[in-house]
Amino acid sequence: MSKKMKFRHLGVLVLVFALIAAACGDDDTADTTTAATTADTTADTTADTTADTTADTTMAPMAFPPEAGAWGGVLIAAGAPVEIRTLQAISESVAFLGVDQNRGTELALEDFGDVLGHPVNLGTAEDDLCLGEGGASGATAIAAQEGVLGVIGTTCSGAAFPAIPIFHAAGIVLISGSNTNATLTSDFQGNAGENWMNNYLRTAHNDLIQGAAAAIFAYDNLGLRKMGTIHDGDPYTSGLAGSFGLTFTELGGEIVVATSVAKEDTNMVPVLTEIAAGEPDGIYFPIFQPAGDFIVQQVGGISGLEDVQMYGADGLITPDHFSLPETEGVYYSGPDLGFDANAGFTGETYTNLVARYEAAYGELPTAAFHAHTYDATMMLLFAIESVAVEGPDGELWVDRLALRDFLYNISDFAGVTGTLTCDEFGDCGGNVVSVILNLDSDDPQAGIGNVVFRAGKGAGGEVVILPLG
Amino acid sequence: MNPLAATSQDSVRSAVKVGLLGGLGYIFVSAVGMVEGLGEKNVIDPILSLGYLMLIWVGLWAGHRAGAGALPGDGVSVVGRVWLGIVAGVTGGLLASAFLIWINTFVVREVFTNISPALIELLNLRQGLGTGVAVAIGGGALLGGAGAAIGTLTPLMRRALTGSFLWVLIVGFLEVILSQIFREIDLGVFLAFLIVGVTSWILLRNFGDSQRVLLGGLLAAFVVGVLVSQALSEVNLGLRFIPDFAYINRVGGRALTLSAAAIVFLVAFAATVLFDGRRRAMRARLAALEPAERQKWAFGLVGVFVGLGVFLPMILGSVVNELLSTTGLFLLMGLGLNIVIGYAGLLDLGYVAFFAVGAYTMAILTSTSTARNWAPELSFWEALPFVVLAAVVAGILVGTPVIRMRGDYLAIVTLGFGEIARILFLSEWFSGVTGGALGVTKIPPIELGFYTVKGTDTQAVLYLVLAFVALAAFVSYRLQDSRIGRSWMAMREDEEVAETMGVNIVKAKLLAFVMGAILAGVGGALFAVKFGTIFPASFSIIVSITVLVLIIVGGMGNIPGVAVGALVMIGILGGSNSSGLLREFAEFKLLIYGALMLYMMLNRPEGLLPSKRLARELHQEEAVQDAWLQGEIEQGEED
Amino acid sequence: MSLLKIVRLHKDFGGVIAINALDFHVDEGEIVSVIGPNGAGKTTVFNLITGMQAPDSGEILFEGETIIGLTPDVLTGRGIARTFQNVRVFANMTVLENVMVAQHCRTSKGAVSAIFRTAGFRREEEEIRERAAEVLSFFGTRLVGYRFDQPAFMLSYANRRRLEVARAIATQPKVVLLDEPTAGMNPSETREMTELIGRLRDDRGITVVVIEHEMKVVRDVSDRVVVLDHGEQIAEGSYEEVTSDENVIEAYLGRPARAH
Amino acid sequence: MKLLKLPQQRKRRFGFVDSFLWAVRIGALVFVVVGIFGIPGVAGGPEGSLFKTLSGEGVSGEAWRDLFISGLAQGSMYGMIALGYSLVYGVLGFINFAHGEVFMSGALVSFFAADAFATAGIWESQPVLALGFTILVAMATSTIVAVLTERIAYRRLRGSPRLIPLITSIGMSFFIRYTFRGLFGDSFKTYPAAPGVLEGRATIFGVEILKTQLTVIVVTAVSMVVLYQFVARTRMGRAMRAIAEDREIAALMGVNVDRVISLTFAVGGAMAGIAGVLWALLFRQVHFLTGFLPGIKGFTAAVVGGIGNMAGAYVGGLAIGLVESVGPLLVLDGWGIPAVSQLKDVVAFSALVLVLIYRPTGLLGERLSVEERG
Repeated sequence: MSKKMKFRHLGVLVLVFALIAAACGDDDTADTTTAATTADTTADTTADTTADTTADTTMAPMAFPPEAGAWGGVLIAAGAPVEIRTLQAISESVAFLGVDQNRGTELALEDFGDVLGHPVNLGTAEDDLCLGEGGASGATAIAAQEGVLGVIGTTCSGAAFPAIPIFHAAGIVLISGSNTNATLTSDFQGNAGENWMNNYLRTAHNDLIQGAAAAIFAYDNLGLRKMGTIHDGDPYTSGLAGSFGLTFTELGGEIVVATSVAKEDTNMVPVLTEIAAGEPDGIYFPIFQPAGDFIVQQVGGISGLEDVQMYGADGLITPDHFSLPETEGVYYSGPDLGFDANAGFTGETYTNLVARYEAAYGELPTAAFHAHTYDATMMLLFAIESVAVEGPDGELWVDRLALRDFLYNISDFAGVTGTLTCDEFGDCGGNVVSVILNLDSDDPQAGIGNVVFRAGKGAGGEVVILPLG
Repeated sequence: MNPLAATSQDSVRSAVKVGLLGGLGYIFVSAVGMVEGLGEKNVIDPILSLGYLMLIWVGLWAGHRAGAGALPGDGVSVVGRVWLGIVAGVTGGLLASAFLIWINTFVVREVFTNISPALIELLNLRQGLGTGVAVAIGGGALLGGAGAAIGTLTPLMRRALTGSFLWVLIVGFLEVILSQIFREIDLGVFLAFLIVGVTSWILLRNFGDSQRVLLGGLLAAFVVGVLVSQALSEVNLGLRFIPDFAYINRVGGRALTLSAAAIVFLVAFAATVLFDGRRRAMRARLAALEPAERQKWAFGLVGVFVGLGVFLPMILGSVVNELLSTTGLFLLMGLGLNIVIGYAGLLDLGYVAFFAVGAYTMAILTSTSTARNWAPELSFWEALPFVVLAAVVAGILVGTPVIRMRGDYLAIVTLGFGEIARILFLSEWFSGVTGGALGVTKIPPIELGFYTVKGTDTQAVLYLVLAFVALAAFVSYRLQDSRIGRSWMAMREDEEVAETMGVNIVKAKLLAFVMGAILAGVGGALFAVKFGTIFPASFSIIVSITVLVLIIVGGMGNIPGVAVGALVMIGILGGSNSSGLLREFAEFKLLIYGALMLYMMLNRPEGLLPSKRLARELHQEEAVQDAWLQGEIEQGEED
Repeated sequence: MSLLKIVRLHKDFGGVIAINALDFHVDEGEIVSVIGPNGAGKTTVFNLITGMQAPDSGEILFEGETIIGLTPDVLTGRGIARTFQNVRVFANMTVLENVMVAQHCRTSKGAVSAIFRTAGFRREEEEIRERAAEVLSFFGTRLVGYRFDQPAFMLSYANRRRLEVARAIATQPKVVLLDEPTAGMNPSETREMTELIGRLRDDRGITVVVIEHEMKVVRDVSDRVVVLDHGEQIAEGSYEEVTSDENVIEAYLGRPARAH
Repeated sequence: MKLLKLPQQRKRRFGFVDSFLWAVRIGALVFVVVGIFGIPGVAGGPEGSLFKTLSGEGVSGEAWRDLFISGLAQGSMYGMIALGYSLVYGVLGFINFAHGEVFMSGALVSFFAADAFATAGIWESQPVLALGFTILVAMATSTIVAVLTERIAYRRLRGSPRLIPLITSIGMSFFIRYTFRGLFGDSFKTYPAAPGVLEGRATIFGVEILKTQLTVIVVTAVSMVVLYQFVARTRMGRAMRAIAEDREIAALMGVNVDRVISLTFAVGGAMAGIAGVLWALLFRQVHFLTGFLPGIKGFTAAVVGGIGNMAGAYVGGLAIGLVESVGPLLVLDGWGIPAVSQLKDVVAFSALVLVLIYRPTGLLGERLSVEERG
C-alpha cells in the first residue's frame, strides 16, 4: 500500500475522534495532536480512473519477471494454478441463472485445459445475491485473495455496479455473461455509460438492442399497434420493458399501459384487467418464472384479452415454461440462441456443448447465459495465455494492464455465441437478438430453437435486421 | 460382565433416545443437502471436509448428551458413561443405516432433490453400501464413545480439547482472511499494536487505581502508536511464509494442511493448559476486587480495547473490514430498534421503512446520475440534515396512527408500513423521483475535506461507520439512563399505569419512533454511500426481521448485547442481503438462522449478552426463589 | 370550595350501568372513604376521576375546573395521583426507579439535555434521586438501603402496596386516590398502613380518598364516608352515621359482599 | 372466541393524535370516493374509475366481475389461512408466524400425490377421488407440521413474555421453510392442470365463473361451515372456547389444556392444508416460498376481521382478497396513477391500517367487555 493511502486512513481516524469529541465536548486533546500530523494529507483527492494498484508480488532480481505495469502483475510459481474466480447469483430466486453460468465456466475450463502448463483454479464460487450488497461483499472477498487475474460475473447488473470499482482498485478484470444494463458499457453512440469502468467487459447483449429489436418485430412483423408492457420490479425487466416502449412509440405504436407485477405475485387477474382496460393488441412481458407462467395461464380468463398477442422475453425461455400448453403461439425475444452450428474457440460446437452439459449436470441448460459465460471464460483464459510471460523455471508472469488491454482489443474471437469483438467500452457480444415462437408445448426444445426473427447491432449502433439461420 | 449393568435403565433408555435424535440429525443434514453442499470445502486437507464435519458433530453431540444423561447419583462410572455414548452412537448409526439402505435401494431424488448420487457416494465413502453402513454404525459408536468420554474429562482438559479443535476449525475456515492478514500486515501497525498493548499492560498493573495516569498514559501510547503505524506503514512484516506453509490449494478453496492443523492444535492445547493457572488467578483477583475498584479496572480495560480496536481495521484486511462495516450498518439499525422495542416496548416489524427512507433521501439528494430528471447533487454532509428530517417525518407518520394500538396489532401494521414504503419506492408512480425498479445509481463518495471516503475503500468506510455507531451507542446509552429512558421503561411495563404516573404516552411513543427512525435513517444514508447504488430489493421485510432477530439474539435492551447480536448474526452468519464470515454456509444461512432462533428462544431467551433487567425478567421465578421464601411473595401480574 | 367535586356522573358499559347520577365532593385536607359492596362502582369512580375512562355524562371538577376529557398524565400534573387495587408496580424496574418515574411530570429535561448531560440535567437527576429516597423513607426502613436497587417483583406483597403509595406520593399530588391499600395485608401491616394514611394528610397535607373494605381501617382514618351501591351513592356521613344507615345495612346484608 | 382486551376508547380532548387520525379518516374517504367517482366537471382532474367504465374507456363491466370473483377466490384462501392465526391467537394469545409455512408444507407435499395421480391417469378419470385424496395428504401434512411446531417449540414457552413466542415462531418459520427447500429443492413444482371437469366456466345465477375459482369458493365456504359447527357443537370445540376465555379456569374445570391446544393447532393446520391444495389448483405452481406472502396476508386478514374471531378471519380474508384485487383499479386508477397493479399490496396494507383506525378491534372484533369495576 502506498503511503498516501495510509495517511488517508489516518484522516478518517481523526474524524472518529472529532465526532466523539463533538459528542463529549470535554476531551479534545486527542484530535488536536493527531490533526496536526495530518495537516497536509489533503493532496490526493482527485479521482483517478486508471487504478493505482502496485504489484501484488515481490519482484525477483532478474529480468524475469519483467517490470510491472501500472496495474501490477501476478507471478505464478511453477506448477501453481492460474487463479480466476466466479461471482454469480447462485442462491434464491435467480439461482437458475447463476448456476447455469457457473456450469458454462466449468465447461470452458475443461475445454481450454491448462494455461501454458498451469492448471486453472476457480476457488470458492462467490454469490452476487443479485444485489449491490452481494456484489460488493463478493468482490471484496475475491479482491482479497492473492493473484486473482480475472473474474467471471456478475449475473445481475445491480450487483455489478459496486463490484466493478472494487475489482478496478485491485486491477482485476470482470467479464460478465449476462449483464445487459446499458450504463455499464455504452449507448453505442460513442458515449461511455455512467457506470462504465475500463476493467469491465461483457459477452451478453446490451439492453438497448434487445428492447429495440423486440419492438421492431412487434410493430413491423406482427403488426401490433397498441401494446401493454409488464415488468416485475427487477431492474433488468424494468429496463427492457422501458426500452421496448421507447422504440415502439418511436415507430408510431402506442404503449397503452406500462405496468408491473411483484415477483411473488400469483393472482394476475388484476394486472391483466388493468391492461385489458387499455384494449391492447399485444402484451410484452419480459419477466421471469413463475410470474410469467401465471400470466400466460391466466390471460385466457380475462375478458377483452382473448385475442391479444402475448410476447415474452429471455427470462422465460426455459424448457419448463415452454412446456406449458398456454405458451403455444407466444413469442419471446432474447439473445440469439441459434448457436448450434457455431464452434467455440477450441472448436467445440454448441450442440456438443449442450450434450456435455446435460451429461455432466443431469439436466438441460436452465437459462441461455451459460453460453455467453462459456465464451467469457474462454476469452479470459485465451487472454491470460496470450499475455503471460514464461519464466526460466516454469513460472508465469501476467501483467494486469496488459491483460486488460488484450481483452479490450479482442476481435473476431470465435465463440459459441458467435464471433466476439470487443468495442472500446467492453461490449464484446455479438449483440444479436432473436425472437422465437413456441409452437408445441410437448417439445419445448423445438420451441426454443424456432427462431422467427433476428436482429443485430449496426455500425452506428442502430438495429439491423439479420437473415434467419 | 455387562458394562451397562451399573447404569440404570433410565440412562440406557435416554441414551437410545438421544441416539435416535442423532440418527435423525444424520438424516437431516444429509437430506437437506448440507453434507454434499459443504463436501467440497476442505477444512483440513485431505481428511476433513465441512460436510463430514457436520456428521461428526452430530455423532459427538449424541454421545456427549447420552453420557451426560446419566445422573451423578446413578453411580455411573467413566466406563459406563462411555458405554452409554456408544449405545447412543450405535442406535443413531442403525437409524442412519436404515436411511442409507433406503436411499441406496430406491431412487428418491425425484422427491428429495438433495439425495443425489453424489451424496450417496459421500455417505458410502465411495465404497458401496456396505462401507456406508459399517461407517455409520462403527463411526457412530466411535464418535458416541468419544463424545461421552470428552464429557468425563476434567473441565480443563475438556476445554483444552474442544477449544483447540475449535481453533483448528477456525484457522482452517478463515483461510482467506488469515492469509490476507499475514500477507499485508506491516511493521508500523504491528509496532503500534505492541506499543499500545504493552504500555496499557504496564499501566494497568501499576497504576490501575489512578484513572488520570491511566488515561494519560494510554492516550500518549495511542498517539505514539498512530505515528509509528503511519511512519512504518510501508515496511511489510514479511509473514507471508506462514499462510504459504499452512494452506494448500484445493478445488473449492484453500485448506489447512495436516501438519499446520497439528501445530495449531498443539499450540492451542498447550496454551490452554499452561495458562490455566494464570487465568484462574487473574479471575480470582478480579473477583476479590471491591466494586469500585473493579469499575476502575473495567474502565481501564475499555480504554485499552478502544486503543487497540482503533488499529484493528489497519490489520484485519478488506474482507473483515467489509464484513464489519455491514455489521456496523445493521448495528446502527439494531441500536435504533433497540430503543423502539427494547426500551419502549413497541414491536415494530416494519423498521426497514426508516432505513429505506434514509437511503433514498441520501441517494436522491446526492446522486450525480445524468439519467435522473431531478438531481440536486448535494454533498453527503449537506444531505444528512435532510436525511434526519425525512426520518423524523417518517417516524411521526408511522408512529401516530399506531399510538393507540397494542402489541400484535402494532406488529402487523408496522409490517404493513414497511412493505408500503418499499413498494412505493419501487413504484412507477414515484419513479420520477425514486427511479422505480431501476433504483438510484452514482451516489458520490463522502468528502471529508482532507479525504474522500469511497464506498470501495473498506477501511475508511469502516472507520466512518464505526464513528456513527459510537455516536448512536452514546446517544442510546445517555437516553436509557435518563428521565426519558425511565418513562419508556415504565411504558413498556404498563402503559396505563405509566400514564397515571404522569408520562405523556403520545410524546414518549413518538419520541421512541423518531429516535429509532433517525438511527435507521442515518444507517440507510451510509448504506447508500457505501454501495453507491441502491435498489428497492434491498429493503424487503427480511431486513426488518433480521434486525429484530439480532437484537433479540444479542440481548435486548443492552447496547453491548445488540453489538454481539450484530456480530454473530451479520458478521459471522451473514445478514439477509450479505454473506458473513461463514460464507460457505450461505446456502443454509437462513436454515441456521431459524435453528439458532429456536435454540435461543427455548434455552436462552434473554440473548447472548442480556441486560440485567431482561435476564431478571425472564428468570423472575429463580430470582425470587433466591431472594425470598416462596410463600411470602406473589408474582407480578402480567399485562 | 371543594377540592374535588363530582356532579351527576354517569357511566355505563354496554348497557350495564356502573355509575349512576353520582354526586359527591372531597374538601381539601379531608380523608374520605368510599365503601360499598363488590361491583358497586368504586374503582370505576377512580378510573373516571383519573381520566383512565371517560364518563358518559356528568361533571368532575378539580379545584373548580372541569377535568373531563383530560388524559391521566395531565391530571397527574394537576395533582391527582392514585394506586391500584391489583397492585401495578413496574415489576421489572427497581424500587428507586419506580419512584423516580413518578416524578416525570414534575421534571422537564428532554432528550437533548439527556444526551449532552447538561448541568441542568445533572442537577435535576440529583433532585429526582433525592426526592425518591426521601419519599421511600416515609415507610421507615422497609424500602430503603439495599432495596433501592432491587427489582419491584422481588418485593413482598405488602411492600409492593407501600411502593405504590410511595409512587403516588412522588407525583406530588394534591389528592391521592388509594384503591384498597390494605388488601392482602396482615393486621399489623394494616395498622401501619392506617397510620400512614393519617400521616399523608398530617405530614404532607395531601387530601386522601380511599376505597376500603376493612371497616376498622375506614373507622380509623375517615373524616367522612361515602357509600356506593349499584353506582349510586346511598349514604354519606361520619363512620357512625353511615354504619347505622338502613340503606347501607341492607346493601351489605341483602347481598353480602364476598369476604376479602 | 376470546375477546381482545383493548383500552377503552376514551373521550379525550382533541389532541394531536386525534386530529391526525381524523385527517387520515377524512383524507382516505375523500381519496377513495374521488378515485371511484372522480370530480365531476373538473377537466384534467381525476376522472374516477366508475366514470371511466361508464364512458367505455376504462375497465369493462365483465372485467369488474372477473376481478371481483378472482378477489373472492383469493380472499377465501386468505380466510382459510387467517383461521389458523386467529384460532391460535384466541387460545394462546400470540401470533404464530410459522403458519404460512404450515400452509406451504401442505401445498408442497400434496404436489407429489397430485403428480402421481396425474401420471397414473387417475387425476382425469377420477377427479373427485384424486382431488379428495390430495386434499387429505395436504391436510395431514399441514396438521402434522402444525402440531409438531407446537409440541417442539411453543409448549415450552407458555407464560413467557409475548415477544418470546413471537420470535420463536419467526425462527420456526425460517426453519420449516428452508428445511422444505433442502428436502424438496428450490424448483417450482407444477401441479397438474385442473381435471377436465373443472375447466372452463360455469354459470351461477347468471354469472359466469371459472370453475376452478368456483371450486375454491365453495370448498372454503363448506370447510368454514363445518369448522364452525365443530367449534360450536362438539365437546372439544367447547373446550377450545373455554381455554380461549381463561386457560387456568378451564384447566381447573377439567379441560386437558395440552390436548386442546394441540387440537387447535391441528384444526388450523388442516384448514391451511385445504387452502394449500386450492392454491395449487388455482395457480398450479408451488415451492418453498409459496407460504410467505399468503402467510402475511392471512395474518393481515385475521387482524382486519378481528383477531381471535373465527367468522372474522373468513370475512377479513374475503375483504383483503377483494381489496387487493379490485382496489387498485377502483381507487387508484381513477386518480390516473400509473401501473396500479404493483400497488396492490399497498392498497391491502393501507386497508388494514384504515380498518384499524376506524375500528380498532377489526371488522367483527367484538366490543370490549365490561372493565373492572369496584
